[in-house]
Amino acid sequence: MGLNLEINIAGIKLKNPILTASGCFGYGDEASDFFDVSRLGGIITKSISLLPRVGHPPPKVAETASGMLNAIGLSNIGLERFINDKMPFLRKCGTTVIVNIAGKQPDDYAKLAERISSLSGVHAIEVNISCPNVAEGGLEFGASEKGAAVVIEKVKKVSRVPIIAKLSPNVTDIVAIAKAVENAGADSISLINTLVGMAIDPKTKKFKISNKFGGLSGPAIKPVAVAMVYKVSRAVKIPVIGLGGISCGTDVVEFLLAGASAVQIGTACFAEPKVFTRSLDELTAYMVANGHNDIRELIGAVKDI
Amino acid sequence: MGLNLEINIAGIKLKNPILTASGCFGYGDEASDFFDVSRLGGIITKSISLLPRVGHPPPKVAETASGMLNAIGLSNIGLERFINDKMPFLRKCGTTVIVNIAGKQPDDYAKLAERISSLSGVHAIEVNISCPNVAEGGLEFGASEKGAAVVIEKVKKVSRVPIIAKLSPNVTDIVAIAKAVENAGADSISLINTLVGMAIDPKTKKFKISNKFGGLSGPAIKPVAVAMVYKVSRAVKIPVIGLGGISCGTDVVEFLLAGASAVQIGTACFAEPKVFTRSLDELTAYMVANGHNDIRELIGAVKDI
Amino acid sequence: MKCSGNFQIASIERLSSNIIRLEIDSPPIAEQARPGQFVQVRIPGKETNIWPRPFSIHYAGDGRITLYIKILGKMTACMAKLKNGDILNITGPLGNGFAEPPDQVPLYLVAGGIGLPPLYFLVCILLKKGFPPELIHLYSGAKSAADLFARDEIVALNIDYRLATDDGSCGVKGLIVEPFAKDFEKSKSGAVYACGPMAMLAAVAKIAEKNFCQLSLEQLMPCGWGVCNGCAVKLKSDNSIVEDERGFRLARVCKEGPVFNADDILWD
Amino acid sequence: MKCSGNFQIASIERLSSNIIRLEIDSPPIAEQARPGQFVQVRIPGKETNIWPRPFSIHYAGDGRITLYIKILGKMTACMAKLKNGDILNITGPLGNGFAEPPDQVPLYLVAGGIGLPPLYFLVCILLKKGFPPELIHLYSGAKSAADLFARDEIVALNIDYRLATDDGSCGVKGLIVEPFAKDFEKSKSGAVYACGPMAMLAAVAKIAEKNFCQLSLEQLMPCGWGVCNGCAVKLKSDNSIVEDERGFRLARVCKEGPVFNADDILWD
Ligand SMILES: Cc1cc2nc3c(=O)[nH]c(=O)nc-3n(C[C@H](O)[C@H](O)[C@H](O)COP(=O)(O)OP(=O)(O)OC[C@H]3O[C@@H](n4cnc5c(N)ncnc54)[C@H](O)[C@@H]3O)c2cc1C
Ligand SMILES: Cc1cc2nc3c(=O)[nH]c(=O)nc-3n(C[C@H](O)[C@H](O)[C@H](O)COP(=O)(O)OP(=O)(O)OC[C@H]3O[C@@H](n4cnc5c(N)ncnc54)[C@H](O)[C@@H]3O)c2cc1C
Ligand SMILES: Cc1cc2nc3c(=O)[nH]c(=O)nc-3n(C[C@H](O)[C@H](O)[C@H](O)COP(=O)(O)O)c2cc1C
Ligand SMILES: Cc1cc2nc3c(=O)[nH]c(=O)nc-3n(C[C@H](O)[C@H](O)[C@H](O)COP(=O)(O)O)c2cc1C
Ligand code: FES
Ligand code: FES
Repeated sequence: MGLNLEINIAGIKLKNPILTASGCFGYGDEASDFFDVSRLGGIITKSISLLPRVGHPPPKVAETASGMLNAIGLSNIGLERFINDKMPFLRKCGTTVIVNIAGKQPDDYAKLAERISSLSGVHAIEVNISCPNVAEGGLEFGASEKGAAVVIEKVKKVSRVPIIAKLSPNVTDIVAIAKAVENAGADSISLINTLVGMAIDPKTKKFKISNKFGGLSGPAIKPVAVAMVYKVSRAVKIPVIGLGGISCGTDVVEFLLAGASAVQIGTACFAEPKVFTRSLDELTAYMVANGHNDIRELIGAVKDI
Repeated sequence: MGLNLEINIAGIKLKNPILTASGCFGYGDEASDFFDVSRLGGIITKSISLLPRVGHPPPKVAETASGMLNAIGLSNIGLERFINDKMPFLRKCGTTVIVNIAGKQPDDYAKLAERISSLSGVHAIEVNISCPNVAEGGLEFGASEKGAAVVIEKVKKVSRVPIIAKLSPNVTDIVAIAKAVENAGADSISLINTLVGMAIDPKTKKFKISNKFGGLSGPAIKPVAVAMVYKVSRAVKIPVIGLGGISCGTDVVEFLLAGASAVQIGTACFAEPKVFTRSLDELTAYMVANGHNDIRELIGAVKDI
Repeated sequence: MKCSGNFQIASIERLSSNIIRLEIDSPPIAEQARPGQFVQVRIPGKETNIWPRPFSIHYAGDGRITLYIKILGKMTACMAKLKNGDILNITGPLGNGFAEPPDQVPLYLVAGGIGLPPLYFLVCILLKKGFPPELIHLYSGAKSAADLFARDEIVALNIDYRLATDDGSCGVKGLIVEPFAKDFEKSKSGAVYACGPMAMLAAVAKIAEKNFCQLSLEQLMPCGWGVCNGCAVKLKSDNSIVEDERGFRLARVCKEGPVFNADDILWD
Repeated sequence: MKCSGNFQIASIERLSSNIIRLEIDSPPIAEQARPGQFVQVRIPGKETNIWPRPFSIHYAGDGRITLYIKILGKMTACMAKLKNGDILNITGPLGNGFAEPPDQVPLYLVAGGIGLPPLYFLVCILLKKGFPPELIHLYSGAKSAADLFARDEIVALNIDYRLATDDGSCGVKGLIVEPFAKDFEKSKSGAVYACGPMAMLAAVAKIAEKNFCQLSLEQLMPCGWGVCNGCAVKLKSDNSIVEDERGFRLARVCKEGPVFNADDILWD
């Protein structure tokens, strides 16, 4: 009897619940140097904007305790070059392809969604309304129920593929935002994006990143992410994709138990390109050791103390 | 020429900018076993409530990457026993004494403030409107401008000593809350309290703490704290006391550069009771090495890259 | 004055696949240490673990403390890799030790696994004070022979020494509570001390009933010096310092404990 | 196929107070390595540092790579404590190497401090391919004699080898750019390679002017394999892949670099 690791999220089939986090895996092509990307549950691309963006000037990153700050500034090659240069690889990568989009205003998102959802080989769109580093990137939308709903509604109207709303943790009431995007038609919710942070170097008295503020990611933020996944997955009916600080199979299990139907890994792959396949192997071993045949038995299965 | 480490915050004199964080230093008496507490810039007590509280059942804590979760649940000996059993020590501890208070409703805060501010030996009150773990503890107040303002106004009306409003980081717009408590009469603002977090043990499938949710503290949250101190200190006129993840003199400098006029150390003293005096020595060494005579030269002195 | 500082490892020995023995040169701690007290240990430079780890003092003398450590998780695995001369950051001695037995009654000491050290130290001190060895019964149990340790040291004390392992690889096969129960049933009196897993302690407390019985508890310990309240456990209400409507009070294992009278403990 | 895995330290040597030399058994990496490429290194179990650290390959052969490491901060301090047989996690080889010189012109290689390794490796490979040693001029500078290394290895190559230190403790007193400038002024032609601090590279680029000139840059490197964009630097606009209205483009030092043509770099 084989294990079932397959999971359906809002009509997209994932061969396993481990996806790559946007902005942490380029456009998917670099990883082929290290492992067979078709083993991934899915690839989520760097946020794509209508026009190419250089992003913020260096330094764009800083290391923090069990985490890092980034203010990449949504540096990306833009819609046209993405379609021409990157889609050919993604079309034959052998797994589910989710394209992450970011815009300056709701109409940008709609334009991106319309075009991208019509491409062959794109299975879903993740809408980044939560990037803390740039105006474009939509934290202004992600920070209010109304703003979030407007973007998702517009995108939903034109998209031919399911829509995943990626939420920001930098809010007072994540459940309210989650319900707002659910009502606006989102097929799934992913969270969390990075926490707003800052670091200053006492030696130079300067900010450690040129943009002053950056997004905090990595194991440091995992407890915040697990709490939000738990709250949101109990409050909405659409499936939740969890991320934030995952670096091994045990972390994947923690998010599934909290209520995530799938997960993404970001920062951890910087140090270890093969973290996805290692975590998948560890997840499988956990299921065998604990007598689970189906990944769905783990989702939301946390028990009171 | 001696160095000046002294700082005035809202009319309270601190002999140096390093204070103990509430809930991380008991009522001040335990530390005498390890060092001369009169070297501290000040002692901030565990949150005191009107009646004694046992708090949440164990387990109350969990270790996380470069941080920890706690749901102590404001366990404390209550107002009367605090006055009888703990004030005698604090009165002769040789440094500034700040009593942290927490209530279920605004009137509780007012009662506590009235009584405590009339005690000899109390120099200021820190108002905890930001504890994420219990209804009592006031996150409901700390999460909205209105709620925060109401509590601070009531407290301010009856208090004979300066009031420090301790803010929660679990909000969309920390600056709005900061301005609200400033307008309500707060003499100073301290931030940040803990981030809401959760941890699940895949081995047992249970929550790691009985309360499910806990407050995240320690080096993991330092970037979030620095960002908020920077934002708030530029938006209000009252002095800001910074905390969150400080564990050495360099961290103290980072918070001062970001805009804090003083700092608190919490989680780091668990592992190292003498972290306060070590950090003070390191701060002094930094000032000497960088040619600063006065601690005030560092406050808000961060430079653009 | 309690101590918190860096001290050097005088000797480190791997006794079995999962037990190490450490001697640490730490005169200011060794001088003050009493049986039942513990130290908080950190490895300087290992910052991922935010908390130090508590270990009971197995013996203190000649400016040294001895610890026995079971390799369980992250920190103990790192400790197993240390070498003579390496530095550890140590805070202690912490907590209250055992109270001395009320009289020269038979002593029953029950150790579950890594719970042996504080009991061994107690026996050493009592013998030094002239307590008759023939009144002392020490029960030491563990999963398997590889988890038993300090056997030569105990044999040298000339006390009644009994062993049990879950798998029968050493001593009686079964739980260590069983031989203790059998012996204690006979006299039904004496002083009982125990340290080990909660389930074992509950069983011991039940057997000891109304006799003098002190138990050393374990809890996660963020600080170990009384300031965080993280280690608090429920005790029966006694109108003492922190109490609420729920009919129990909390005591800090690190400060009011780790040793408690069995009577005070509220078993779940 | 690039490699990412655990490999054993074949030899580790402390050369001075702040330089160590490492040889690592890593056949799949050693076989592919080209001069100018680097590896990302992690110490398994050291989780506080979230990123690995990049080090240039000084030499590769017989299934081993050689690294020279300057002790600068947290990770390099930990590396200094490693022993023969310890395990490192290594990803590589990463980045593009140096391009070969356009012709058998005089070669000027300028190394600032710990920038020497990729240049040494380049010289070795060129010599192996028959490039005449008498055309090769290697300039190696550092703060002080204790920061200079691999001197015997270089002397054995029979090339023109010049040293400078800021404090004059070895070679000429002053910046290494100065002797290079003097020599280069004479011929005003040849191929230039440099690796070292940004200010030194800028000076070298200015001196080399319109000649073939390749520089190896340093940046913070979260990933090293092209996925995070954290290492990006500004290059002059060339209508290439990522460009915006601000008139420059970004290139990833880890992927498009670390070696760039001096002409492409946008100096601040
Ligand atoms: C007062 C006291 C005295 C002690 N004396 C000794 C001693 O003499 N020798 C010795 O080897 N150990 C002793 N311990 C236990 C020791 O502190 C733990 O084994 C150690 O902290 C494990 O650290 P780690 O990082 O290796 O494991 P971790 O990675 O922290 O934990 C591994 C697993 O063990 C569990 N765990 C760890 N510590 C505890 C605990 N205190 N209570 C319940 N579960 C826990 C964790 O939840 C986890 O599942 C004592 C504990 C206390 C409180
Ligand atoms: C392509 C490349 C090749 C390299 N090759 C070598 C080599 O062969 N040998 C060698 O010793 N070093 C080399 N380095 C530099 C080496 O990566 C750093 O010295 C190392 O990362 C320091 O790590 P640490 O944890 O000890 O110091 P940290 O604690 O990380 O840093 C200490 C101080 O140095 C600064 N710093 C660290 N790394 C960099 C950087 N990359 N750019 C600017 N400032 C920095 C930090 O901001 C901090 O102030 C190379 C770097 C790159 C990018
Ligand atoms: C360097 C970097 C770049 C990122 N870029 C994007 C992005 O373009 N779009 C997006 O939605 N999220 C982006 N993120 C956020 C991640 O997708 C993820 O939400 C966050 O890092 C938390 O997960 P982690 O802790 O596993 O990294 C980026 C994160 C990092 C570290
Ligand atoms: C165990 C524990 C108990 C705490 N109890 C209180 C409390 O009673 N009142 C309060 O205002 N803050 C309390 N806090 C929050 C701290 O004062 C501080 O805001 C937070 O821990 C961040 O600082 P740190 O990272 O230095 O610990 C507590 C924190 C911890 C870890
Ligand atoms: S461990 Fe902190 S009070 Fe006991
Ligand atoms: S270091 Fe990540 S792209 Fe270069």
